[in-house]
Amino acid sequence: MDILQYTAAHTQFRERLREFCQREIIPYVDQWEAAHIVPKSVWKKMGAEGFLCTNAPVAYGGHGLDFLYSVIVAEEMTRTNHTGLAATVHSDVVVPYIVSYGAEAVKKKYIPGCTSGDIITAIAMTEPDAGSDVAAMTTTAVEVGGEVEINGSKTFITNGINADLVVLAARDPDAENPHQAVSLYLVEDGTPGFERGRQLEKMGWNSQDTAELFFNKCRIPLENRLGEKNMGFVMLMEKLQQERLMCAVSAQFAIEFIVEAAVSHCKTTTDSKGKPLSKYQGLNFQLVEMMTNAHVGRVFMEKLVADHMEGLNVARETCMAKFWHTDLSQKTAGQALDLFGEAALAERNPLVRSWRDLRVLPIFAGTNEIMKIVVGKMSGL
Amino acid sequence: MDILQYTAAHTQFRERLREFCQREIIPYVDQWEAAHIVPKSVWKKMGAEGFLCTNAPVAYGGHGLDFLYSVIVAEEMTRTNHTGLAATVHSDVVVPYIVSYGAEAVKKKYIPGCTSGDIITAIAMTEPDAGSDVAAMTTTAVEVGGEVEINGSKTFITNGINADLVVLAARDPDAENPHQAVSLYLVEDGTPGFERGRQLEKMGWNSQDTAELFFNKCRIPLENRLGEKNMGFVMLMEKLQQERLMCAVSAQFAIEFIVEAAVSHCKTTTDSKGKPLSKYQGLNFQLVEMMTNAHVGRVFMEKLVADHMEGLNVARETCMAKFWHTDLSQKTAGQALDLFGEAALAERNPLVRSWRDLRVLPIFAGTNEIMKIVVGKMSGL
Amino acid sequence: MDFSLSKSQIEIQKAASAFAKGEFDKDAGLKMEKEGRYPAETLQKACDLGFIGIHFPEQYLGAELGLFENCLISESLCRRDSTMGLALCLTGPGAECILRAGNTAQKEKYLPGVADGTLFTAIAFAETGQGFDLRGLKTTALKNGEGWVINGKKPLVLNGGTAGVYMVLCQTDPAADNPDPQMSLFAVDADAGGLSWKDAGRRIGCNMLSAADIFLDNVRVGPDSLVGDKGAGLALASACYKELHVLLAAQAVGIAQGAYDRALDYIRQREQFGKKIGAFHISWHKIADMATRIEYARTLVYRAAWAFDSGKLDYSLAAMAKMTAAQTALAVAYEAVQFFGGYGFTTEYEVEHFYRDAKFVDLFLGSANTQKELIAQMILGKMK
Amino acid sequence: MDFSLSKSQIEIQKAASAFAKGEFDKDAGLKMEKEGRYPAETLQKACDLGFIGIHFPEQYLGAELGLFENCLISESLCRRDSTMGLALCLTGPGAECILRAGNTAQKEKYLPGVADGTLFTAIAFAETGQGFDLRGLKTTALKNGEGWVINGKKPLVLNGGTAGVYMVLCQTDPAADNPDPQMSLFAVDADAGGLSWKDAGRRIGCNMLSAADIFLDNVRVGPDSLVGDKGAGLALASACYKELHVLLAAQAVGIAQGAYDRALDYIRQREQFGKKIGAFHISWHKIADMATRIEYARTLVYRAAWAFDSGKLDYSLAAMAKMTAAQTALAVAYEAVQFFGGYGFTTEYEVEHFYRDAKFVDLFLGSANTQKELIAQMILGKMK
Repeated sequence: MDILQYTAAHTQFRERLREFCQREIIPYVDQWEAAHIVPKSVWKKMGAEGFLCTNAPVAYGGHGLDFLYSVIVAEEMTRTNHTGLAATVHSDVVVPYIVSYGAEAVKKKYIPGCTSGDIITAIAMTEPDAGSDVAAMTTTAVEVGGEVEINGSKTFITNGINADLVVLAARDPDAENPHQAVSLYLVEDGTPGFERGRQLEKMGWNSQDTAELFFNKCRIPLENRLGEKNMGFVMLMEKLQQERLMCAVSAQFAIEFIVEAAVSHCKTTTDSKGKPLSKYQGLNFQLVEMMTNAHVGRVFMEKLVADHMEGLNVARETCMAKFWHTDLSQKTAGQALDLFGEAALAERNPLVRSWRDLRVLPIFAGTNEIMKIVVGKMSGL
Repeated sequence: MDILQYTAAHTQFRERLREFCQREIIPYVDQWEAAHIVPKSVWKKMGAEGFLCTNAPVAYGGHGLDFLYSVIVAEEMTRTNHTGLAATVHSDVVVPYIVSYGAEAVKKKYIPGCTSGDIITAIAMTEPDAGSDVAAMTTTAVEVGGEVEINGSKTFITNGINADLVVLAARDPDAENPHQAVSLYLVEDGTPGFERGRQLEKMGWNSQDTAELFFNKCRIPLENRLGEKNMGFVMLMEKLQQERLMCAVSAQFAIEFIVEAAVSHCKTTTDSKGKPLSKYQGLNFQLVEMMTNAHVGRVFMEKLVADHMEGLNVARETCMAKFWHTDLSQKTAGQALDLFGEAALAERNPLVRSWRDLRVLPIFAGTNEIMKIVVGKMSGL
Repeated sequence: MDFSLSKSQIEIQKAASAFAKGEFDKDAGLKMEKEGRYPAETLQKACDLGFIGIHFPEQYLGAELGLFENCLISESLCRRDSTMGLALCLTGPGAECILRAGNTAQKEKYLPGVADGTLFTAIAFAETGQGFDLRGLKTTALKNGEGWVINGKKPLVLNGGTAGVYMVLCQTDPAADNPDPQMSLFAVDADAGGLSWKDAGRRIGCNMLSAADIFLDNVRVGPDSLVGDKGAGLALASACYKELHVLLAAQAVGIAQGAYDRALDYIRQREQFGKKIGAFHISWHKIADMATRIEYARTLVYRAAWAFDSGKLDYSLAAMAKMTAAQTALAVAYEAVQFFGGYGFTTEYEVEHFYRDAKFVDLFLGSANTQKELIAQMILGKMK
Repeated sequence: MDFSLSKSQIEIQKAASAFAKGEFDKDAGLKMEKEGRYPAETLQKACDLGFIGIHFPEQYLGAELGLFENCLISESLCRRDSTMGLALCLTGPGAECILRAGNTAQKEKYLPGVADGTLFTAIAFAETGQGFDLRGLKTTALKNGEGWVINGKKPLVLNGGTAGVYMVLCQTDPAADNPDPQMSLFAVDADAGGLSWKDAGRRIGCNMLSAADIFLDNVRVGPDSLVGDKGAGLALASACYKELHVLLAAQAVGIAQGAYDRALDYIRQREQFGKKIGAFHISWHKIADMATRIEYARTLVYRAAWAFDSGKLDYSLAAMAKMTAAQTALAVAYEAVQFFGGYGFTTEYEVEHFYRDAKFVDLFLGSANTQKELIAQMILGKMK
């Protein structure tokens, strides 16, 4: 049985995208990694060819395609082995907030640009001292008259430098219950009082412009609030399923990418007597185990994607997948480097970048420890 | 989405079977474990209530039910936490050889008894010195006139003592290619020259009458040959998918049984201050990891069962599942005992039996090392 | 540093190995394991040769040696036969309490019997549901004139039913508000009125020794039964665990080594698919892993034993040694069973009981979860 | 056995720790790591204090001490800063060849420079695609009058481009039918005509040192370049690996300890959900695991170093030490990064480079797969 129903249209889309990646992304990745950012122009190219916001409704300028297209984008982007052009974060994590909670005018104003790549988005939730603890958020938003004044700072913001539009979570300083105090706002680039901080230098994700953002008496129109006031926590919870699912999905594709590379290396590298590494049984079994884990992960992921597409509440299973898949990605990347041996010491080996980039997956979108806490609670432990 | 389509009839069947297990099996397990065998009468009871050979065609006396019923039997039998009444081996591993390869008369002769429980079956493949190596088989079958003379010995035969009918693999001593030398025969209990050897004492499977079988100038009618002469290897290969699938399926159900027991133990056992063990985060996370692995295993297994039911060739994936699931069962059983702590030292703790019984799963039906060799070959390594 | 054994240690090791080789009969051992019978004659010989209580002072029939030498003996015996080794080395787990904390009268009363094989002792500390520490024990010892009255039950006591004396940990001030309740340790003779036991049946391993649930019903003991000071029970129990953790760790190393020996022998002989199992490359990987684990476990255990004898063993290193060695024994014995294939699952070959005994040692006196608690307590406990 | 350090060892350990504490600047270190710059001044000070080449004879500016002391220094420096530690401890990996097998002239020529920090050395043994052993090397050294002509290439040589001398392993009898082809080891000066190099770029770790692909194009060397006997190359290379495996293992222990130190500090300070991270029970489990791994790895590494100095280290124990310590460093540094959360992924905090350096040490001179090959070869190799 096929759990996911890929049609000819999906396949065609994937082929077009793969060709796009070969042409417009892969040749430039080294350059972007060195620059620690991707040019905005490539976002526009990607938008122009129809690869952004595939899932956003046509009525607001999106492509109105099913979620499988998002999965395809995630897969093909993972295969470019870089993280700078974080299309999935943009199309499937940030823009859905606007689609679900934006006022009519706001949707009409922004989504077409998000789809064309003229507007790059980011979501600003994490704060320097709060980490995974949303209740400890200190950035405030005070609604006065028709405006909102925002003060505070955010960190670890993906697309932070390139972002033209930021979905921001901030606290109502007057609210008593910290879980009913958060609202979401849209802040445009160029709004007075909105400043970028340092670009963060990291172990991996080197082409990603992860940054700090500062808000100092930053005023935005009230219509830029997403949804009801102080309902931000509920909205975040609602959207986390898809965000975490995309983490698991990306980890799964990374695992497959790495296993393919390791298999190919071991089949083509021979010892002095012409015996390929893959015929050394100790290594052969490792490859088999890696392939098997990748296969198991694929089935688990596809089932979850199918359930998500059916609109089921699979929050618990998604948290499981988030830690299961991202943990497996660590193990797989490490095993692959071991199979390359000393050749994996040099960064010119592409799997070194995979290994470095993947290390953040068990940390972001809720650390894997948080995932386990959530699963435990949802399981009545 | 539901990968497996359980109907109301399936559910009803499961409830009836579970009630049967509560009534006729679970109260007697300790007794059978001590006796190292189950009484033949319980096989007959199980047959009488319709729980044997659910998948065998109605035309030959089976129940003609779909393979999901076999999965249900495997699940409910696993939950009895004993192995003596090896219904799955009988109904879904041995009898299918007769169904697929028996001559018309043979099928009519034996399958009704197999279904009623009057005939208990066993499959005799492994030999003392051959282990996993089928090509090293030494038991011979010489076809002379209308008869076949069998000489040799077999070991590790599940249902060996109780078996009324044995599917036997034996070599044609004149064949040159060891892979085109094996034929399959049906040998009835009581045939002169067919003797049981010792019942094997084992680390687990204590209610199972695993035994050695000896064949000394044992003569059977030629019509008791299954399929073509010297095509045994092909037949074995053909049926291995289901046998290995049933291993994985049983391991999966054992994992779920153990996880449930561990969760329940940790939720109900409190420390001196009334805090349940499940609230100790270090243990809580272990439970979450166990539940997650069980969930992943369930999805993987269900997909494989669905594919198998569709008649797809999933030999490679089945070998993956055989080692993946049975390895996971070891880990899970060990972790569960750790959570019980010293209370898991005593055999009166039912999970000790699970732990002991499960240890054979990575060994039988092809060791997990053999599985990896097969997967590697099928993957072109 | 010096990682070599002293001459006398080498001699002890050799003697223990030679004893095991000469006295342990494989078939008899398999049978006794299966039937849960105690190798009484072998114990007698081991005592005659001084292997039991080697760490006791000479006046109590010991050789005044250390935990290190006791570990070497344990390792050698368990290597030859895991169940027999455990049976010989665990006759006196309660004796450590007397040895380290008992008064002269108690030592005179109990230690010689342990050393000459006529007395089994047992520790009865833990109870069901006390979580990770022993603070919540329900067994009480209440002052009664000069003596005490003990009430409670202790589940699954090793040597229960065969021990001549039980080291029973009791609350001696159950009403106190003290967050560290007052506990005391008592040596309760098996024939004390009100002490009864119920056989606990077979265990996952270590089946030559008995185990029983112990019931204490208004057991009256005299003041001479108190081991150490009143209120010192928790500290004494912890100290006893610490020494036993190292000893169990040494037994685990022996079990690992014994399983490894058998696996190595087997794969050098047995052929599959036309070549020796040991010639398959996956065997190389497995053997390398097994050998490595044994080396690091043994080295760590020796260090813990040395630290004990040098008076500087902390709870954390003892727990690390126990956890590391037990997990090594389990992993190595698991692979040994796997190498043997179907035979590994039968009781005809020894590896299956090495595997079960490894799990016994892993769980006995605290699984890895408990050991981690002890280790982290030393590192992070002060934080709270 | 005696697991305590001698007085002079404790002094060396203290001195190395004090040096690292005093001289390593965290921010400068992070910057140098990022930019791949070498800490030349710090090396000079380390040399002045005698930390480099401490195992050399006194006439070559060493202290005539052992691998053990060299390991203590490596561990201490890497604990303080993994990249800085590697940079200081790996300036002379080729020097061990000279020290153990070179003649007096070679020792005089090369060792003092290594000890005073003016000379970097490199080993250029491995080539692409030789599998697990070095028998299939393609680089040749052919007799040419009194001397030799060398041709070949060696990829990814540590210190390539900065080393003053390369220890090059060559086939010296490529036509021979001998299944163990004849290999010899040469000390090739960096300025030898025909030797060129191409920078190999950043590595996964150890980024203060250089690395380059080395090309040998008709390089002519004199008879004095041969290290050890003709045909002894493979044995010398293996011996050199053996010593370096232990040294790398000590570096890995330092990396593990350093990552652990930082994690422990952090979880004692940092709060999440209203309590210190260290108060979460899962932190207890993780810390217990990390501490245990460090203890068994360190103890094993010390044993290997002691065995080397006692003249009884075999390949297998060296490989076990390397594999165990590297895997410990990786596992510990991984969890350290995880404790730090998002910060752990940034280069502002040190744990990320401890993690990468751990993987460097894990892969350098052979990943676990190679170590298992060496171990199994000792155990099962004779079987074939």
